[in-house]
Amino acid sequence: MPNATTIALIPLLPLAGFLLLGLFGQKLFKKSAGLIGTALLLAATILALYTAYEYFFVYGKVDGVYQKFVLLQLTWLEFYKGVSIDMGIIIDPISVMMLVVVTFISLMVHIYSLGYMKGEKRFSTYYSFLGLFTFSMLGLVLASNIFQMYIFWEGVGVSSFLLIGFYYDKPSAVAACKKAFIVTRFADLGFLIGILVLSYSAGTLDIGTLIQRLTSPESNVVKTATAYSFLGASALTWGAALVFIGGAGKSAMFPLHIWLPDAMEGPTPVSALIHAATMVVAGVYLVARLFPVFSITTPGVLEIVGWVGALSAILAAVIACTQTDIKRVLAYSTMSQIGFMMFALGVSKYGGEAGSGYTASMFHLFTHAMFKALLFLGAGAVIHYVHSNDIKDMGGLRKYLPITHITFLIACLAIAGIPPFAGFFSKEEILHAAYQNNMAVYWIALITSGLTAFYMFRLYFSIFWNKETPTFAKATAGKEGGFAMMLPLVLLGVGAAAAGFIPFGEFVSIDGKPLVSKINLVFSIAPVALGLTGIMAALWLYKKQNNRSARLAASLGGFYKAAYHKFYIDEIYLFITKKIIFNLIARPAAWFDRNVVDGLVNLTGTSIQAASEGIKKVQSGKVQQYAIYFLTGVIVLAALFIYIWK
Amino acid sequence: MNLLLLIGLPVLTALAVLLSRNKQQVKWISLLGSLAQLGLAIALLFAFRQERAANNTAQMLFEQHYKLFAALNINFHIGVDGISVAMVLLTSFVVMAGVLVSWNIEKMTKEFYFLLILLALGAYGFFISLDLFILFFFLEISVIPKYLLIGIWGSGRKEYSANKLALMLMGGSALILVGILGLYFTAGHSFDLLSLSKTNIPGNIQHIIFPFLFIGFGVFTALFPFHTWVPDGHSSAPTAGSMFLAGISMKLGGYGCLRVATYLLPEGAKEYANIIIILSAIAILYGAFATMMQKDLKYINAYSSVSHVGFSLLGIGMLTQTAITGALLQMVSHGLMTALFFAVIGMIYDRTHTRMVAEMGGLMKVMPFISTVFFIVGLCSLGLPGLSGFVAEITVFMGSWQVDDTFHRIATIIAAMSIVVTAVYILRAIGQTVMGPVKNENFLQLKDATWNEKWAAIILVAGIVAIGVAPGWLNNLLRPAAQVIMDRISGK
Amino acid sequence: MLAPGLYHILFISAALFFIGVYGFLTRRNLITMLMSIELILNSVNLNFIAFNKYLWPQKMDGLFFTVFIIAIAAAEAALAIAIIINLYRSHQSIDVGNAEDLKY
Amino acid sequence: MNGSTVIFYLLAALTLVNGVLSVSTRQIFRAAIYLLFTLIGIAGLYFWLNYQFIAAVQVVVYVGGIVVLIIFSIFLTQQAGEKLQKQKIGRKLFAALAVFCGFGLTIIQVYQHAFYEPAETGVPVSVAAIGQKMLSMNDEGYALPFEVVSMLLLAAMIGCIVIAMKEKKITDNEPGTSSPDHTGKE
Repeated sequence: MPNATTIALIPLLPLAGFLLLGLFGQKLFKKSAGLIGTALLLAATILALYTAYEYFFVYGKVDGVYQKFVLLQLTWLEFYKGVSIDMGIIIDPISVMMLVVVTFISLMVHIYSLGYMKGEKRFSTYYSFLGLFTFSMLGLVLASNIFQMYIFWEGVGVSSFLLIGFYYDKPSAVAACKKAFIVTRFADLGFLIGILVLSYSAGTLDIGTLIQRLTSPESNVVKTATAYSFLGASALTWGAALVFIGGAGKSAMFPLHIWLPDAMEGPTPVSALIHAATMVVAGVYLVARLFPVFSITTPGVLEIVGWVGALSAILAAVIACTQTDIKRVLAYSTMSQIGFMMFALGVSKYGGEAGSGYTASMFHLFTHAMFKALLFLGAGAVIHYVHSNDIKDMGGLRKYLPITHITFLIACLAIAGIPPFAGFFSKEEILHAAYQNNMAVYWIALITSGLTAFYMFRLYFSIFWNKETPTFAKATAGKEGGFAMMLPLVLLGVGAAAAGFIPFGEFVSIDGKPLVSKINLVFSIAPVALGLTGIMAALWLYKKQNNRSARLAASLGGFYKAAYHKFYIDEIYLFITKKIIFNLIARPAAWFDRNVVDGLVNLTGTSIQAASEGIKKVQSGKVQQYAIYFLTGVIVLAALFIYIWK
Repeated sequence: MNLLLLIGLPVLTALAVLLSRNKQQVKWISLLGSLAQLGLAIALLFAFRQERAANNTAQMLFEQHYKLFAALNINFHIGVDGISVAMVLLTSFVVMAGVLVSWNIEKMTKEFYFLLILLALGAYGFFISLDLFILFFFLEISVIPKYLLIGIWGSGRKEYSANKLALMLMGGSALILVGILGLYFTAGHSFDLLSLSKTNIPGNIQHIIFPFLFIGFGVFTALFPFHTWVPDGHSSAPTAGSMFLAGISMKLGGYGCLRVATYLLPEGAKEYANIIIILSAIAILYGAFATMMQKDLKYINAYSSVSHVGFSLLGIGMLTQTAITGALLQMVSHGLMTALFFAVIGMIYDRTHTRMVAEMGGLMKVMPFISTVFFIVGLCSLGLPGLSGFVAEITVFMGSWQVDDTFHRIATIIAAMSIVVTAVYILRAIGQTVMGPVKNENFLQLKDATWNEKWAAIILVAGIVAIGVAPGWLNNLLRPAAQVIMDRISGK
Repeated sequence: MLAPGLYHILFISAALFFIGVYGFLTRRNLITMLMSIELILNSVNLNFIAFNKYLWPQKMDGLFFTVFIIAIAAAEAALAIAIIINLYRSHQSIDVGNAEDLKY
Repeated sequence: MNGSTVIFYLLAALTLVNGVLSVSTRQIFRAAIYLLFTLIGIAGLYFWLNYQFIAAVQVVVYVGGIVVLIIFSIFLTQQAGEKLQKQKIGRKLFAALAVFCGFGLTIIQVYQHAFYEPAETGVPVSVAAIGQKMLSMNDEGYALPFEVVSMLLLAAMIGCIVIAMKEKKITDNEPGTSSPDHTGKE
């Protein structure tokens, strides 16, 4: 049996770091904050690895099936009988896998930041935020209760907000962090309502119980919930779809992806941790966590998941080919890769061989975390050296940054799906799953993987080759960055190169039974060839400084322009928010309140005042007027009493 | 635990304030007094829990009963249940913080503190009264000081605001009085809450009385079309005045809506529940949208209060135990949060002499402590888990979703949509004031919070976090009391 | 009908009363208003006497009322004139339009 | 139509015509004189009704006292030969209308009402009887009202003196010599 205390310590250690550094960091640990944070996380990582070892090799497997353990269900908030938020820990293959990924990448980023963020004024604040993020992410991963997941979901959202806005005096960073928070918040609204729908139907918030109750089609729960329909879809379909909206927002799926490229305003290690490796895959994790519900009860929603994933993948890949900001290219590439994971889930089915998409998705999540974190950290090293994000300011850096160069190349090969690097294996499995279930998605995926190779190597060549004499002043350029920055690069480089050899299907599958991955050599020819073609194209266009790329862009004309402007999706959002929400809803609401509602109140006041003004005139002080009123009154009353009210 | 202490202590403090000689004495006496009240409130919480743990299942604990005017059956009857304890606790927190942030009031210090403590006295008395007559009496006690606090120590259009606030609240009181008298004459000449709750009042009479009571208390708690005193009142009030107004006074209304209107008149509540839901759903979303366009920090918080208080009323309108618990949680949470918000706005205003969002910027650089608190309260306002706002809103949503029909579902979804709009306006406010570059060179010389401001903020943040991180204790306090109300509604 | 009786006297007194009222309403000078009041009082006296004469000839109540009213009227007139003169002293006018301080 | 009737109608005409003139003339002195004639007419009516005592009182108090008082006050307050200011025509019309309505209403009521006819006719009251009754203290007596009225007259006299007295303080209060009341403030 797993040890609850050990596992609970994994998220609590970063939390301790957050509290310690957040409350006292600026005064007590101004210099040592980084080391404290890193040490705590190192401990957490060791515990996570230990847990993984224990789970996968000691107690996890019973009768050849990996079990699901739920520990430590502390009632946090009870709503009504049977429905309460219980803080618990769920231990199953994917949560353990995520534990390892999150702690490991976070540790790498902690170490890397020791060098990257050195001399920063709010150094300890930075580490406390990192601690908060890691805590929330681990909490999310371990959540056994759907509302617990939502709580930590919001927690990662806010730590992402804080870290994007870390350079708070930069207006673009402020705008980016607001955008990120609001867009994901919008998606969270869907998640929240989805939780309400599903939990009401199932009568529980516990994920295990919820899945169990919602996946047996004969049960009364499912029958009543299906009978209740709204706008032509059953309650469960709505619930699952709304939950997926939450996941799509956090995972930057089209059309809720607009925050991710802007989020690159944050410090680069943060981008590596949050916006590449861990937080953005939370949506994938969410769908995976509730996968039985999606696949058994609402297959229609799962299909939507697949298509959204595929669409996001290719859209992001096309946009990534045109961007010149190194971090934005990586951001779109992240979105594209998450699209892969999503549609892998989308094409998967529950159980056995048909569930290979699920395994592939998780596998890709794992490898992607390695090579994408590596890419970002490498980019960070480049930016650290050049002090610019734009690839036009770079070129020929392979001589100045040898270690970065090699590791970046490994990561590029991995993401491009060139064997034997990590990306090859996971991507191959995804393509295989798509091929078996949905040919249209397969073709999209195939094209996307070609594009991926192209834009990644465009980036690679533009940074490390191209211009031999870079434009930046060589005098200011120092060394490659310290040991702190290079160590994570090397470690992640090893991971990116070798992670593919892990027999992932052995450990992670939808029903816990081992799944043997069948990499088919014949099948691999097409994607690998496409990848190589992409690399060749990038080599031809970008290895040397030339105007081929400009000519190509010109020949593509409108399409290039549209892709360069990210298909104007930002502009559409801006139109909706500024023109419709602000000018058509908020402004009239404010006006209505000040003028109509408040006007009515003031009108009551002024009308009473006017009435009293009128009555005041009657009280004129003129005796004769009084006498006339009096006389008239007497006569009228007398006449009334005599003739009418006899 | 003798509940008379809760009323006696503020009276003593007020007297001591009146007798003190100089400003220093006034301040320290008020501080000690409010500290003692805080201690008393916490002691009450523990005493209450102890009694409950000892299986004392009486509806009201620590009851005391004195005849006040036997001819009309008016009694001085006090007692507490979980709701009262929570509200008393909230009041003591806000009072403590309010006394601390007013440390630098120079104009008529003695009178200012006297009025603050009088207001607190009214609130304490209101929350523990079990007789409608003294309940009304304490309610009125808490209205008058507000008028003076705004009229004398306010800023901007203070006379207008003070008049508007006092007149609207008095109008509400008048409706409440009519409702109470209606109850008194239809239910056997009694003002006693407990005995009224056991009488069966005919349905058609409940339908008549309920709107009087609900709208009357609704004016206090900013029920949708009667909320316009909120923005004006808050924007003109001094910092502590705003804190008390939003943190305590609006809760008087919410408490009254639940304890008097809904509890005593369940048939009326059922009859008008849908209207309450519509009004509060409108208030939630519309208040949030109206907030988006505000440029003054106090207006932002005032409108967001309208929106947030809508959750309380929505919870009451839903008439499920969970939703009512949520409504109560929201009252406590909003009380702490909004008091803190106003405190922070006051601190910023004291330094920058502006409340216009557009004129600030980069305050994080100049006053990190205040800015951090501003951040926390903003995040609480937008319902971030770990802070109190989330707990309350989620409980309201969960309770609302229990009512299984399309109307209630849509109302809940409309209310839930506000979490996005709230995020938009809170982040706009935070982004423009705390973050961004420093716009005004003069701001660079400003100092961070002083000791009293720090403590005021810490007390309130502690409250928010205590509810947000471990909501169980408050939930367990409120749920049984909400159950009692639900039992009457469902006719058990 | 032509033989004078109660009705005739009542007619006179009513006419006198309303003449007085008309004067009181339309005059702007305080003294003339006072005169109108005297007319009103006299009409009342006439009424008392007439009722006494025609309805209760043995009694003297009406007569006494008249006596007292005359006494009070005298006192009233004296007071009113004192007030008027005082007003004239302070306002240099006895126009009723100028004497609207009652308003305050 | 006997002499008594003729005299009645003559007295009535005298009273009413002078009354109307008294409220309508714009010469204040003439108004007083018309009032005088009205009062005399009323005194005549009292005579006609056989109430000599009241007639005498009427003449003494009204004609001899009040009208003279009024004429004095006119002399005190009015510039000679000055006509009275005109009233607004609207006010006049409205007053006339109201008065006319009231008069009509009263007269109609009076004529619709049948007063009961007393059986016996009374005897003329002697002054001695009046005097005895006025000072008698039994149930039918008027001693108490008599005392009250005398008190009233006394009070009125004192009131007149107080009101008409010149206020000395105002004239004394010259600038520069501030009274002790005002030293405390400001």
